[in-house]
Amino acid sequence: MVELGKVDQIIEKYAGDKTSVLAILQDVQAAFNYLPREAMNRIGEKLEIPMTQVASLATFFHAFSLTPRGKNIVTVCMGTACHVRGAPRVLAEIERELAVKGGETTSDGEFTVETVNCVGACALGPLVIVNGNYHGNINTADVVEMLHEYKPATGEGAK
Amino acid sequence: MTKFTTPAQLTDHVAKAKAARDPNKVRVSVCAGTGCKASGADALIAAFQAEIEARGLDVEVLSTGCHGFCERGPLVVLHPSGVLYQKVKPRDVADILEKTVQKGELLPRLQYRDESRQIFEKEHDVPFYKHQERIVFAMNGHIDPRSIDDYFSMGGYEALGKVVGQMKPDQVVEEVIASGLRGRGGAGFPAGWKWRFTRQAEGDRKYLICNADEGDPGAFMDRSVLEGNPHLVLEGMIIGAYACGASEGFIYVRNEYPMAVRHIELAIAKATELGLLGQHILGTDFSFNVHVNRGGGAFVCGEETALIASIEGRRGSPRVRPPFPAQKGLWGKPTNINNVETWANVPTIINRGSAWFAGTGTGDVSKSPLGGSKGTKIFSLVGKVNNTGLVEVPMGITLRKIVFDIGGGIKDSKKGRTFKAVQTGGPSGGCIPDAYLDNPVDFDELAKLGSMMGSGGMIVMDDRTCMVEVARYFVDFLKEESCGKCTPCREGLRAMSGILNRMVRGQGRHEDLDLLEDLGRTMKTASLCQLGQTAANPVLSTLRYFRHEYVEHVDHARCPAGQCIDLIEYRINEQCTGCTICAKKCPTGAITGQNKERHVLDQGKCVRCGVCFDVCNFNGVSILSGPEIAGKAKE
Amino acid sequence: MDILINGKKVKTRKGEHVLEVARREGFEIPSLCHHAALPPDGACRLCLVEVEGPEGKNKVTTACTLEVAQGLSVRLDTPEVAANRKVVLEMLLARVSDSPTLLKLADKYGLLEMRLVPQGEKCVLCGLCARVCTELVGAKALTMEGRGTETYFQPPFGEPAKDCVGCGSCAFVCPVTCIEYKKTDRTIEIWGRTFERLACTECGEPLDLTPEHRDLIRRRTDLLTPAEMQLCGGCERRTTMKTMQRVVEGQQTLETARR
Amino acid sequence: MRKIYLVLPEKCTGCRTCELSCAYSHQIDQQPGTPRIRAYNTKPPLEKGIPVVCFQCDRPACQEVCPTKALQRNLDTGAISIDYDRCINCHACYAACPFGNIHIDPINTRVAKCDLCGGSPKCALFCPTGALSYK
Repeated sequence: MVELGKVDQIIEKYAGDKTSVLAILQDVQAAFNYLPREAMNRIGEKLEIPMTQVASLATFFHAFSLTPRGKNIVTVCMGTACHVRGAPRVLAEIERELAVKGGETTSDGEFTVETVNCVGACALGPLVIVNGNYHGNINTADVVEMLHEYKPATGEGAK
Repeated sequence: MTKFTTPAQLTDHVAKAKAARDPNKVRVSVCAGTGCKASGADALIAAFQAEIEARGLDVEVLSTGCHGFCERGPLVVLHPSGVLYQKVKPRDVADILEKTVQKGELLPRLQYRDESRQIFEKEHDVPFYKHQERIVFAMNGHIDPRSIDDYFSMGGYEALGKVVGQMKPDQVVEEVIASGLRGRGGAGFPAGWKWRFTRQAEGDRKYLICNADEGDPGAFMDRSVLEGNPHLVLEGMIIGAYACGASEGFIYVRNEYPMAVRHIELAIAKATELGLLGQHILGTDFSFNVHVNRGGGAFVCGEETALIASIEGRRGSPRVRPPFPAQKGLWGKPTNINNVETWANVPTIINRGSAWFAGTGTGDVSKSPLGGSKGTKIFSLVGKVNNTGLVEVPMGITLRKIVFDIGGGIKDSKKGRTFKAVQTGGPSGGCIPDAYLDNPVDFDELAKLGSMMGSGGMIVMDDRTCMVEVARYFVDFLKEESCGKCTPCREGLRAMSGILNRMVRGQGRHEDLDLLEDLGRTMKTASLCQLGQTAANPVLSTLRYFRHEYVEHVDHARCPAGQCIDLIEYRINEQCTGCTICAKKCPTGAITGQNKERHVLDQGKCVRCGVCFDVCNFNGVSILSGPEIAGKAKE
Repeated sequence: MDILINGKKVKTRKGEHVLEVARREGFEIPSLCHHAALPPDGACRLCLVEVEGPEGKNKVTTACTLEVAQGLSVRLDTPEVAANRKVVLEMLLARVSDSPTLLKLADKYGLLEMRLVPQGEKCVLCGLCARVCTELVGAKALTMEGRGTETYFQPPFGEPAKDCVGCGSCAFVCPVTCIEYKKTDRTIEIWGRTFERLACTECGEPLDLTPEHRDLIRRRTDLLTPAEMQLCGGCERRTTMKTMQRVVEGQQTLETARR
Repeated sequence: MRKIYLVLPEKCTGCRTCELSCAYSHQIDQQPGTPRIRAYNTKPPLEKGIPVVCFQCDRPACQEVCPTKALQRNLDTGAISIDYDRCINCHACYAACPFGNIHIDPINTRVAKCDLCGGSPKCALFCPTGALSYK
């Protein structure tokens, strides 16, 4: 169940300003970890903007996810600096380790693997961000250990 | 502190704050930029604070913005001596305070050494910093970006006092025109002229936008400026608003830059509290408010009309220009857009004068506004270079100086890696080969080479970088980032991506080279916005300078750089000493062998991640490509 | 103000664009995304023309977005225009390979060889459907979603179009007729929705009107009373005829017949 | 002085020559279009008739509901005419006309209405009884 009260609070924060729709979507995404459909409908109604505008924005910006994401968000930077230093290999290793592809969530809902086109920490590449924590200069050999930190303490984890 | 109600009060206050800054005060400046934070700067700062208190020292810990040399972070600079320590850990703190601060002894283990192991003691002697000329970055490293008092003490808001107190808006515009400042965001349009257009445009309201949607992968100077010295950007904008007659400003910053958002919001709040922003600034009729908008992750929003659409709450599709934003911008009103670095240059131009600013750089802007490139430019020097980080250099410096003197040359040159190309201008820029290393770097010279300044990304590539793969990377990036509206950009990138992805798998055809050029030409000519018009640059420039690599791929299924994983094989050669490191690091267990015996690589298990090659210290791993392994590649 | 098209002097009004002027004068310029009732969008990039610049510095640009200006001189058929238009057409044909509209254009503009991999798409992404729906009809049922090569024109999230009124204008303006619009005796089917067709209250004949579209039309004017928009054209005319007959026969004055 | 299109129903015999001339003067692909005027026999055969044709209303509902401004009054003739370049075939005008004077052409399903033939209405020209005139 999506708590629409939370959505209303966010809309309230922007005083129902139509032009703040992008910021509202960002805050909703931060609150729910994705953009629930009900929340988007609510935003459309409250701001009195057509759903076409909401949908167009939500699908245009890559920061938005329309499906629920995992507990841990693993973001692999694919910026140029990271790329030339081996980011594709790091991504491949993470995908192998978690048995998902970029953009997907593990079946146990623990991890979502995403890519981003540069986070502006280019000197640290290849760079992986897990739940907002920066892991710089990662090579394929470090991946298992890095992910291990975030796996649930009990059980086999995400694999 | 109370609100300033006259320009004189502000000028007075800044003068006093400057005088009060004790140059001999012992300060420990710890870089707390995003790079150094990722390397553990927060814990380090806490350790310094605790240790200083425990020892009862009169030492100030400064948590500053980015120093630029992110590679070696966390960075610590001790003032007033200027001693630089790099890769500092909390466990080093006691030593630093006891030995260096209290006794004046140096700690060699924390000092910077170049490839030849030579030690450099002071920050300004380190080659990375020595050849730089810092205007925009002048204060980074000396102030806490969260403190307006620190900014005052370095002369901050002096320019604003001068502008509001002594200058007419037109004078400000003329001063910026005379300085020759060109936009640092990409196209290099003369900033002062844009201001003049906005000033002269008719409209009851006018807007200013600061473009901080730094979408170029590999560039992060705007982030560092905004994080490290937000008041500088803000002061530039307030001066711009005064000059253009704008009443409302917007800072469009990437949501991926949370610290930049926090710092600029803090700066806005403080400046508003002191009467430097808001209604009746410094007691005059001039009013200006600034809002922060967060971007949603779209490269195309760096294009000004797309950015405007995004602020208005619409998807970031560019629209046809003219009308230009200076005539019809945000909500149809005259709008002036400059990027972070451009705004950050403004206070210095006002303080030191246009003549001083124009003294640095190339060409002559007194006759034609596009006659030269003035001032400095920040580049983010990254890739296969020894010293990576942000460097601010005078316009007209050579590429060689940046890559070899500042960047310290190619990484792993001892292992035989050599310079191949430098990619400038972000995804829409081009790759420049070694033949042009001595060309000066400015807006026009880079364009002549088929690249561009862009926002200042500079990615160094070595002989192991495959140029076809680089082109494929940029095209795939742009294919995702294109807004999808116009045919040549969207379909051209799709077609190019298909061709290049085939090529790196060894399935390219010779005719593809002409086809790529054909597509590229039309994308350049017929696309709607700058993104599409420049999207073919990575392909066209690599085809121009590295055509032979393409030919190798299409004619022989060979990747000369040994990078395209479908075209290569790793083999362990006779130089293997059996040190076992590759076997330990191989993620798939493809390498087996006894200690001190030549190892064996199982091709069936190998995923060609290249770890063995990277970790081997004896050149015991070779990369094969082409006829030796053909048949396999041409599947 | 006069401009030159292929050297011919042509009268224009301020604010006009070269495409509309050229077409008015009988010149042919191909385009997919242009519609006379919409502002220029510059999406399809087919309407390329060459603008003569000083010192031979000519520039190829789109006619639909090119505003007329004093001294403007454009050419529609230079080698540069032809070459680039051919590549744009090739790109479009790679996207939608079986569109008669595109095949005809390919024929006309000399595109003989297809070098690109066919994508098997139906839509050329000209955007007319969504622009007509949003900017003209006002239903706001269609939009551009996604970005890059993953761009679609569709109802929000590709679901059945909640705000569609079934007017069918999108299907009508689509240059490659890729929007499925099905009319049966009782229904109109489009964008995953099935609309009921209103029936003439007199003779029962189905109208080209859905209740949703009727309500939208009502909002555009205060002229239409609830009693109106219920009859088919024939029954309306018969009513008109009868009213006229009463006037002619003196049973009713012209004044009372007038609404 | 602008000419006036005059309908005198009392002179109409319901011969439908007007329909024919209209259909042929509005050809589509060399086929006759739908007539934009209809003449009804009130006393068959051919004694009394009533022609029904667009009144070119002072405040036309068709024009007000048109979302594309495709319906505009021609200032020379006074007729409300359709600019087919602007028309998106939404049929709003057809739905809105209370008199049934917007027609739908079966050949191309486009809406059609009387445009006074741009200043020389063929119906008036061919009307044998003088029920329709333009002067």
